[in-house]
Amino acid sequence: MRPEDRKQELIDIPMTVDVPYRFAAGKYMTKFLVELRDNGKFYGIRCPVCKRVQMPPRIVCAACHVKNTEWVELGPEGTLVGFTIMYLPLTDPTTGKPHEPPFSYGSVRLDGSDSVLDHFLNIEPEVEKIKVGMRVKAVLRSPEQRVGDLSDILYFDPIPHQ
Amino acid sequence: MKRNVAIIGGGQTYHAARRHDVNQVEMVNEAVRSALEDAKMAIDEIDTVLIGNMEFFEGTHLTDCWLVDGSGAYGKPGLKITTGGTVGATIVCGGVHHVASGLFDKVLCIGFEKQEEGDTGAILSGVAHPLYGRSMAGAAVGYFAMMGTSYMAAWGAKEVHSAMVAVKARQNARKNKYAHLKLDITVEDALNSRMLAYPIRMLDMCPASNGACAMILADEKTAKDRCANPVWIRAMDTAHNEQFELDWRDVTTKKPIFSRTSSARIYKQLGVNKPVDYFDVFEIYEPATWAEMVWYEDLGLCGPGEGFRLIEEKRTEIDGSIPVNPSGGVLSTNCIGASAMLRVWEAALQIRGDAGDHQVPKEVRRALTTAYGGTNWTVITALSRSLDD
Amino acid sequence: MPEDRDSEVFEVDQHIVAHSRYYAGRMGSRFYVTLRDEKRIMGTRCAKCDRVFWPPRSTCGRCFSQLSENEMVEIGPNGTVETFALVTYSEPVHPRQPPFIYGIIRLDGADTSIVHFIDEVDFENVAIGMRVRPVFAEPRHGNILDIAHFRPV
Amino acid sequence: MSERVAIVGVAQTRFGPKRADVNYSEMAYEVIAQVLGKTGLTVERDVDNAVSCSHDIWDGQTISDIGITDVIGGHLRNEEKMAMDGSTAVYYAAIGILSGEFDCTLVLAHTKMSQTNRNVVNNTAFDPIYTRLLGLDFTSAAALQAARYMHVRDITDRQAAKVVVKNLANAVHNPVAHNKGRYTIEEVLDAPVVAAPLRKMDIAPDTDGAVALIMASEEKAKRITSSPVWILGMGTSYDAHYLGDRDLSECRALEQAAARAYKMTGITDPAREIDVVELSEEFSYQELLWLEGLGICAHGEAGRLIDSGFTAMDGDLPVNPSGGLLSGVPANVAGLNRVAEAALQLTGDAEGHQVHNPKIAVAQGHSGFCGQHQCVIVLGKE
Repeated sequence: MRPEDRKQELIDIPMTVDVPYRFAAGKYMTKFLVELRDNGKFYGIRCPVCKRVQMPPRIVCAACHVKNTEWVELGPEGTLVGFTIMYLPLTDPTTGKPHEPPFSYGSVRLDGSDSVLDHFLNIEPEVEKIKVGMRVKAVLRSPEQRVGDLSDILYFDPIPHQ
Repeated sequence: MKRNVAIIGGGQTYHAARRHDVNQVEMVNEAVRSALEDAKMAIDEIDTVLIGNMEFFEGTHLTDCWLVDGSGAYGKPGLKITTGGTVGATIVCGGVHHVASGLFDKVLCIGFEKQEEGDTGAILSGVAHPLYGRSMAGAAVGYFAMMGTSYMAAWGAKEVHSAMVAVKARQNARKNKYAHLKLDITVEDALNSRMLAYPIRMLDMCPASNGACAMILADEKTAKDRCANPVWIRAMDTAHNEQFELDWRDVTTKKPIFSRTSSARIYKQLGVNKPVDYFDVFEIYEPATWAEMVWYEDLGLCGPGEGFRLIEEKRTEIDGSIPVNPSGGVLSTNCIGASAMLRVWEAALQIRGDAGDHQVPKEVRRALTTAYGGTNWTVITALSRSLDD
Repeated sequence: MPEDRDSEVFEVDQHIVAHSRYYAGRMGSRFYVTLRDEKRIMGTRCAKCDRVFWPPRSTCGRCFSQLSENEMVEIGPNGTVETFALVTYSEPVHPRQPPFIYGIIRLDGADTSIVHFIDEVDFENVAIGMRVRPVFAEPRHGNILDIAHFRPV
Repeated sequence: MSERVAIVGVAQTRFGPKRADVNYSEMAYEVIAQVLGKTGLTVERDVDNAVSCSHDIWDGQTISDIGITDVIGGHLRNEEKMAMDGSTAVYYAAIGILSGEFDCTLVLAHTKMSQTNRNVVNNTAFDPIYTRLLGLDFTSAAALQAARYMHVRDITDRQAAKVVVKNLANAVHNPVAHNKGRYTIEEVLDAPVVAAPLRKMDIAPDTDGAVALIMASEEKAKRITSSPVWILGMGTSYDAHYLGDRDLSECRALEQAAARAYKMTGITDPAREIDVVELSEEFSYQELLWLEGLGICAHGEAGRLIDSGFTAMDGDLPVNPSGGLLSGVPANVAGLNRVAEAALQLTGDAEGHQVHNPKIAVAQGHSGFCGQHQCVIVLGKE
């Protein structure tokens, strides 16, 4: 408050804005979500010019401004390229419930992909146990529980050294 | 640019976590009055009003329309632009274009955010694609946390370097009467603050602030007629980044990055070889400590992997050779829609010599500012005291 | 080409739910406290323009004068209907069930008007120029619904 | 304007009540690819700026131009979002080119009204302290404006209905329109009441779609096309926010915006000098009110104007030969669609709804309820 502030009842008006949406996934995201849901597979798409494989698949390669053309199956194994241990009870806006902290959270480059995916890591939330560069594998919900959302991935499991 | 454009006045609110004494219209009006007073100008003299904030952050659609009494836009031409966190600088950019076009001589630019009124969590998670990651969005803190782990792994920096950035920002803020977080803290305090997302602690992140910034831009003739100390906007460059590839957090990436691309373009435009020699002060948009060190490198203030050395060697302190964020920066004050404009206005104050207690103790002829927002977007602005500089 | 395939239409229902809290400011607070506690309606007078505004405001949009709480004056409570409309549809943001009537009402002593509900009268009997008075809600919470509606005098 | 800006290409989706097959990025790319194809330009080589137009709350996406950056060619380049009506995006893009900073700008507007509830969205545009809790939306606010305007200016229900009859009949010839047909005044008046005095047919329907156009500096434009459409004048203005502050029987902001645009163009007698008007009648009565605001006739004369046939397809000054917003144009896209339609008229590319050899066209768009912010663009062949 500024110094000149005086004692006065200051009125506030709480208000909840609740806007409903029905989002269409569109042609490219639909393929990704349906393959994940029905077949447990990850699909990216390759740019015909720079050959970059992008996930999620999308209509245009932003770097080349051309239409992406070639579907590529990716993963399910990948490499951890960044991580954090989350101590904040971040709310899942689609359920209204928080993800219970602390939890390990990371950025994974699926094999065959030039993109990364942020998701939960099934690793104890201790810094020493997580390393950039470690190999991980996606663990999915059982087929009947999958809905076509990234939450169909439960988390990434570390792959023990072979 | 067809006409030279100068900042001939500006102002800001006292930024704070709570401003229960004003509504949004009144808060914006504080900054507008302050800018008009600084420029010794009446609202009637303003030709057009441009305003921006984080759209829908406060749960209000078409805020420009609501705020007309406070912004002074009633009966005037004007518009609202939004580009996320960069918007304050985008508005300046739009203002520069308005003046340079020759259609307007005096343009009022406004950026604001009354963060306490909005639902930060809900709106920030809305940045994620609704069908790809919104259900588990790690928010900004998760993103910068990964940048931190990447930075430490790649360059051997330690958490203490982040703490040094945190301390510099808040100690500088103590010298800035408008700043929000004026904290007399030590490196130990920063290292002991609550962990949010490893390695980001409470003091490593920007706060949620309420505040507004307004600036008046003018053409060369008006500037010279009406202003004793105009600050010239010499170049601006915008680089947005694609939706899903947020490579900035991987500090070793070889991909073209928004920050390096944009600064390279602006340096080329101005013929800058060594930015640390060319510019006397920097005001950058650092939502988190690690981003400040990465900015040092991406702006070419040092080589790759050397950012943490700059802070270690105190080179970027107010009295260092490369002062960065003498105002306290975004780590001390983050009223999102105003944050990027505040960088430009603070740089202008340094050039004018009007920064008060946080004025850098050397001659300031040129300054560089950055913005940050969206999915790794920036607007970089170069300012000078003289058109000959 | 991918888009040439027959892909299913994939739609997902979501809500964006944002809990906002708006501060009325000093003048707005005085307005609402007076309305809530004393059932009186205040406006702000701009001396320079010689106009009385509703809603109260600390800047005159026309002449940009800064206005303070000292310039607040009581207006109404009675007023004159300037326009009205009958709403027949239902939305979650409506505080009333349709059909209901919105009106714009020029309160006595004010130069600008208030939007609110007109009730206790059939739509057919509402007319521009009609005199109305406010009916206050019980209990009152310090928001615009502290006026329940306006009704014919 | 000393140096000029031209529109060199236009593309529009077919408008429809719902596009479930695409997300908004893909819908936008349809028109972006189309306009680049028509002009033979590439983003990489030719386009140095992009302005998109939509709103976070409509898109259901915070910072919703995030979903546009890729398709508009904004990666590592300049891209901005106009969070207003699409007409203002044209205004802003033209200023960018006049500044000398940009040579060629891709302008886009998109909205999928079908994915949300327009009244819930628009309710959030009312100030939260004194108005929003009343539950107002743009339709109920417009009903208040319609009643006031019609009362003060003696406009009849039949005259407002004539706007619907005219525009939906015009739309029959417009390949992108989706709400069209030959109706009688009685059919319009028999439609169910939504917010009296507005009936269902008085209200622009929910629509999905996108429009893109490319604007260029004079030098660049002449290299791109032999038939550039020049922006001759532009103006914007804000009215007061609160409905009770405004004289709803007039549209002060539109008068100011038009005055600025006409002054820049050199228009002194709009009704004679303008050959075609595309305006944003979100509600039928607005076509009449906006015509008064545009100075096409005096206050209170718009009812007689439509009675006389002056604004008909074959009248002296055809208004909304495309069918206007009533024929189905998404919110936000509305003003860009007006500019695009005006440009198509000037280049003679308006197909079935082409008017005879127009030289000067005016496009109008507005943001906020009851037209609080207004934008007028004057376009010409010469």
